Amino acid sequence: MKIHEYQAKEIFSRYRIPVTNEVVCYTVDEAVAAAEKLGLPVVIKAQVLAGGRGKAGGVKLARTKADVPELAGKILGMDIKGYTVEKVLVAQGVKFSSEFYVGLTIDRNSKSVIFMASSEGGVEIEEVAKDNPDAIHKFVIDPDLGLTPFLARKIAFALFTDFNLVKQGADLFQKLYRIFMDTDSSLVEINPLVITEEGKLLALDGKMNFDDNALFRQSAIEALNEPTEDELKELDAKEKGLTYIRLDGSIGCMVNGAGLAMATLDLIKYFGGEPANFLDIGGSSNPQKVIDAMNLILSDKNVKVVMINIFGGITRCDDVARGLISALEKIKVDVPIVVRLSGTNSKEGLEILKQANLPIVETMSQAAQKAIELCGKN
Amino acid sequence: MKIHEYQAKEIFSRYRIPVTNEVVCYTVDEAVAAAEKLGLPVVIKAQVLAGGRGKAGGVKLARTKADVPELAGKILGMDIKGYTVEKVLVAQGVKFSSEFYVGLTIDRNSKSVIFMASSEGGVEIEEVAKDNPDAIHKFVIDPDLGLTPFLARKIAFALFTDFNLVKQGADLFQKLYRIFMDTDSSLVEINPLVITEEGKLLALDGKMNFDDNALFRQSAIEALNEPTEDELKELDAKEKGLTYIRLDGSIGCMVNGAGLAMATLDLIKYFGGEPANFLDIGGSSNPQKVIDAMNLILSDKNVKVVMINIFGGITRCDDVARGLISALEKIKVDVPIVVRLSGTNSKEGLEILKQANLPIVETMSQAAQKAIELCGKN
Amino acid sequence: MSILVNQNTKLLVQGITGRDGSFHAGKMKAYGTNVVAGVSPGKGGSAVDGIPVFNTVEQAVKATGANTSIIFVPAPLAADAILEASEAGIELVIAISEGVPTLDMVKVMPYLAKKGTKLIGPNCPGLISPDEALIGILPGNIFLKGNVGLMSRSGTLTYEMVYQLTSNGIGQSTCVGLGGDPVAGLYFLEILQMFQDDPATEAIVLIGEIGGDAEERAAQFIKEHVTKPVVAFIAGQSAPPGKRMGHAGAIISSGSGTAEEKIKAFEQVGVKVAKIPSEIPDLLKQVMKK
Amino acid sequence: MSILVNQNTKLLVQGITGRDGSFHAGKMKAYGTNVVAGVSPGKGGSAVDGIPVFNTVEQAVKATGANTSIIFVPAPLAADAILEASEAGIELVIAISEGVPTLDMVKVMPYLAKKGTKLIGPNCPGLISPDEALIGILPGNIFLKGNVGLMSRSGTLTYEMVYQLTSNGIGQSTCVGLGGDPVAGLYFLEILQMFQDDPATEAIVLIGEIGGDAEERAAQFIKEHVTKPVVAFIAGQSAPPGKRMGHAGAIISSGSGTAEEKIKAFEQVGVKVAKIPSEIPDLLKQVMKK
Repeated sequence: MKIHEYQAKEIFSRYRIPVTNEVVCYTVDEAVAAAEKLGLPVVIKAQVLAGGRGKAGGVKLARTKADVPELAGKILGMDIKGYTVEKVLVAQGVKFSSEFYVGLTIDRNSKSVIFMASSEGGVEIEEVAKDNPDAIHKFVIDPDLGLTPFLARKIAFALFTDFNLVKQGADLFQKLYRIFMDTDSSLVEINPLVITEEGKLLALDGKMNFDDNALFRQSAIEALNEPTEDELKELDAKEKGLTYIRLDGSIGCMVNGAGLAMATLDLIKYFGGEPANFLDIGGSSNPQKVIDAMNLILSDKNVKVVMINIFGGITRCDDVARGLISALEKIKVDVPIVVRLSGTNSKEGLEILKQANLPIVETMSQAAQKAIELCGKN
Repeated sequence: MKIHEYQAKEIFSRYRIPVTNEVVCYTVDEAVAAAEKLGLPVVIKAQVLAGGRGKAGGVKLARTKADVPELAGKILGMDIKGYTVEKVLVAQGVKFSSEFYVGLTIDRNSKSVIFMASSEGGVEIEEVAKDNPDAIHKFVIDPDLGLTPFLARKIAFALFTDFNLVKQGADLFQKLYRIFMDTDSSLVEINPLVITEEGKLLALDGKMNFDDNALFRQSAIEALNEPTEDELKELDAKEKGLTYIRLDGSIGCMVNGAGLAMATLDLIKYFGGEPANFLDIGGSSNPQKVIDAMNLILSDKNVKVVMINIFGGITRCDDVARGLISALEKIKVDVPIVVRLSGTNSKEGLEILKQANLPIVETMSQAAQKAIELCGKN
Repeated sequence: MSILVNQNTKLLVQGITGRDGSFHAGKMKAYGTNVVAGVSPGKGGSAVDGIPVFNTVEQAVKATGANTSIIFVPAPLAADAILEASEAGIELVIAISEGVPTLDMVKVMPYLAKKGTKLIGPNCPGLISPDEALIGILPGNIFLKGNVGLMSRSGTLTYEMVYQLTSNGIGQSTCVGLGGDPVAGLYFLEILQMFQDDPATEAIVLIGEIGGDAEERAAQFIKEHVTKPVVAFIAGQSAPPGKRMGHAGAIISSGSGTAEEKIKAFEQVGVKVAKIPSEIPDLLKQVMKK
Repeated sequence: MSILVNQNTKLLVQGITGRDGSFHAGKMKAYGTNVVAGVSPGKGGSAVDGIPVFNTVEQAVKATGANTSIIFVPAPLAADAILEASEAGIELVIAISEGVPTLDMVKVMPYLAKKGTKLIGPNCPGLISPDEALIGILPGNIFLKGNVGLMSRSGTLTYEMVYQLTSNGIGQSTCVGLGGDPVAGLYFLEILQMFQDDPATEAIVLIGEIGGDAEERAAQFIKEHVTKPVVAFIAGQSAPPGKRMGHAGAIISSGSGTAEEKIKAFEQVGVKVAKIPSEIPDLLKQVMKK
């Protein structure tokens, strides 16, 4: 789960990490009032749950009074990577010298939280990682110790020479770690972290992602969630035991198991088709699940054909076949369906499907090719 | 640092550990009002920072309305091991079935916090430890894990068979551990922990001691401190860099180092004397410290002789001797003094003392014997 | 021979009275796995499918000598169950539970290292040494005893692969489902080493996925430590960046951990990579002929 | 020979710019200890008594190869300083700082065990191998090189004892002040084993104190593992129950950890216990004649 910059910075503030004076605004009038209150110049920043908003023109500096309504008006309503900008953050313009990057995330290899710090802040950190990996200092945090004062100091010494900044940094980094742990984050970033004219560290921007698996114990964080329409669909699917992700193609997919579902999408692409979705229905033959899944697939008007790919493991193929038929009897499907059934009791399952006049194929590859063929005809 | 039962139970309550309904009372009138509010019977318990108040008659059950003022009157003002009872706890009488002991403390050997649990609650746990050590279950808590749910359950299964009690117990034990850690405790005990008629666990009594070294970060705990007159003297001494403990004898002692001070007291006892105090003046030759120390010793009117035992290590004996003389010039000491000085530059030191007409001896044993002799004369 | 689990495995089922725990305890027992005990706090003294149930892992280990444990408890309690197994001296823990908070696993790992406990999962289908022991939720009937070792980050894709192997007469020594969570137990490197050391394993199949750099590291490890032939498949070649495809592990972000990079890493160290799953049996036959 | 510290010791002083740190750094250097570096965050690049100062222990170790560290930082920061030394690969840490919260030490211990770092203290005077290295606040001039190993829970009492030994011509291999806190590093058992294994040590002096059961455990250990002669002294024989005598360790509660019990435990395993400190040299001479 992601939250907006302004929400991340509200959390930072609660932990006494210094952030810019700022106001979140939903209208141009609010932006004008905020600029009045904060004093010029102000930075107006689109609040959308997508990266690269700067490049998309979603961040602008308003120097004059006239700039504010003009720029706020431009940004509000703007589309950034499919997200409509519904609010902007109006932040006091700050004079600063250097820009740093600091971030915390999970490191799969050390199986620990890792602290990343770089003197090359203000740009996309992935670019730095690619072009100049040595410019990013990485510090593995021992889970039993947490971010100790000495390690926080060591990180700070890697960024700053002035001991006053080292002390501020060490303190700030420990707070950032506490935020990460307290909120079950998967990513916490400040980019850029700047040194103001007064020699103080300040978080100019903030980013936080959270571990979805831990939201059950993070109700305050969960309350910040603003799912998009697509995400609402995904969440709704999840409640029904389905994992659904909408894609851009026209071949609807229904598969049991995430890995197999991914491999199915790969196969469709491999043979030249375009999948309309990722959909994992998990491991049961419950007809209701199939109905829900089919409704979900068909809610996407781009879908021209549905490919069902089931591997029968613990759940036997004959049970799956019966579940499929019982489901398809209950809903109207006006696009062609290709079914591939394999695994435990697949012969019996295929026989059942054949009797119900469902188009069946033997292998995944055949299924993908057949689906693409049918898609072309539609 | 110790706190009263009612203070410990207030902390328990804050962590939602169930305790008896109770009111702390400073007068008989307050006790009567409390009993009225709580309903009879009530238990009236002396609140003093000493153990064994039950045996001393400081805990009584009031069954009738008339009992309350009578018993409260008896207990208030009572002397228990040198402590005057200034307040009582009036607690609702509770019907219960079994009594358990649970406690947390530091285990020197495992260098961890240890959880102790016993089905033989309600009596002094030290007695159980002596007579039936197997009746006390001990669980070492891994510092990296804390008291995990599974370990809390394991402890609870060791005490209870009813799973409902196991769940309550596991929850309560985890809270007790959090209290221990959050407050830098050195001891947390519930004795007895009882099962009420309704099948609920309830803390009937509570005890908490704290790590003095951690009080600097436990201001809320430190605020609960009610030092006795003797302890105030000790605290005052500590601020001057002295460790002072009043004892019952008549030979005042001034020693540098805790171990040497203990050995000095031992030696006095060994030769048949009675030390008036333990006093460690630490490792400096600062005359002011000697003055403070001497004033502290002489504030005890039982003192008939002062024995000074200094081992010169890093601080040289000649410096110590000069410090002593300079101090003794500034205060009037009307009891005899015996000085023993040994270690680095002891010859020079002794020479200085000799010139100042101070009675000196060569060894600790001689010093102790001389002090005892002078004491008998006084 | 095989790795990790075999006929000496004495299995404990944590969460045996739950829906999944009881169902799969029965399935595993029916397959022939030596299921010696179950744990379900408060249900001690009862039995599931003839398997005795205990209140704590410690009691179960003391009474039955269990050396391996499978975890079916709900995700919020899974980390604690893993710790309980480790503390009681269980040598190998397989955590099936899905949705375990990542930071719970981060906190668990150092303790397991300290106690020398091996972990597979969480969010994994388990593992099987065909005809010896099945520990997990895998469909036992699709496996065939043989000499190919298989490891995978995915569940049903593993079954699909195994089914194709078995259908082609290629048997397996041990098949391990590693799970797809960001912080997991044994992974490619450790399992590769075990297969390398296992006399019964002649070739290795590695089924990877987009996200992270486990495959790149596996490729490097193979180059340095593995002399047995390895073939691989990477799922998620077509996944759009930034989308999470079921497995928490399968996130592509900004050009790292893509299928393309992983395939390249393997090919550079001489590991053949199947373009589509159905190529695996043929690739295996090629490398095993040599 | 000697134990723990010798001429290969390369000492780092954490908190070297503080009052105690700078004073004792100079004293140690003057004694002949190889003091290679100091650490004081923010003072990196400066020097104390010709000893270079670094901002972090990691930098100091990298630059000087320090293998031993002495901690003079204030008590609230001492645990963190110990961890910093351990993380940077220091093998032996001597924590002089007094008043370290007990739970800080509880949290430090597992990390030291994991990293294999030895700790002495906190709240200890340090240790000395006469003529080789002095690490601590002990007065170097009272020690004499020889073949008696001494360990003690106390500070000045140790000096008193050593002074009596030296005055009687009895030299020391190594003298270790263990500190009196409830949770401390190396203690009687580990040091006993080291003295037992040290060819230069022929007899051992153990100076105990009331409180805890370290002396009882030492007695048991001597019975089972120590063949060299041991003599002992227990301070606090006259201490009233429940009183804390300077050392946090020295609390008697309810009849456990009394001097009487400790003395009995030693005498039962054949360790002679001095009634008063001045008996120690004679007892030593007796046992060493045999």
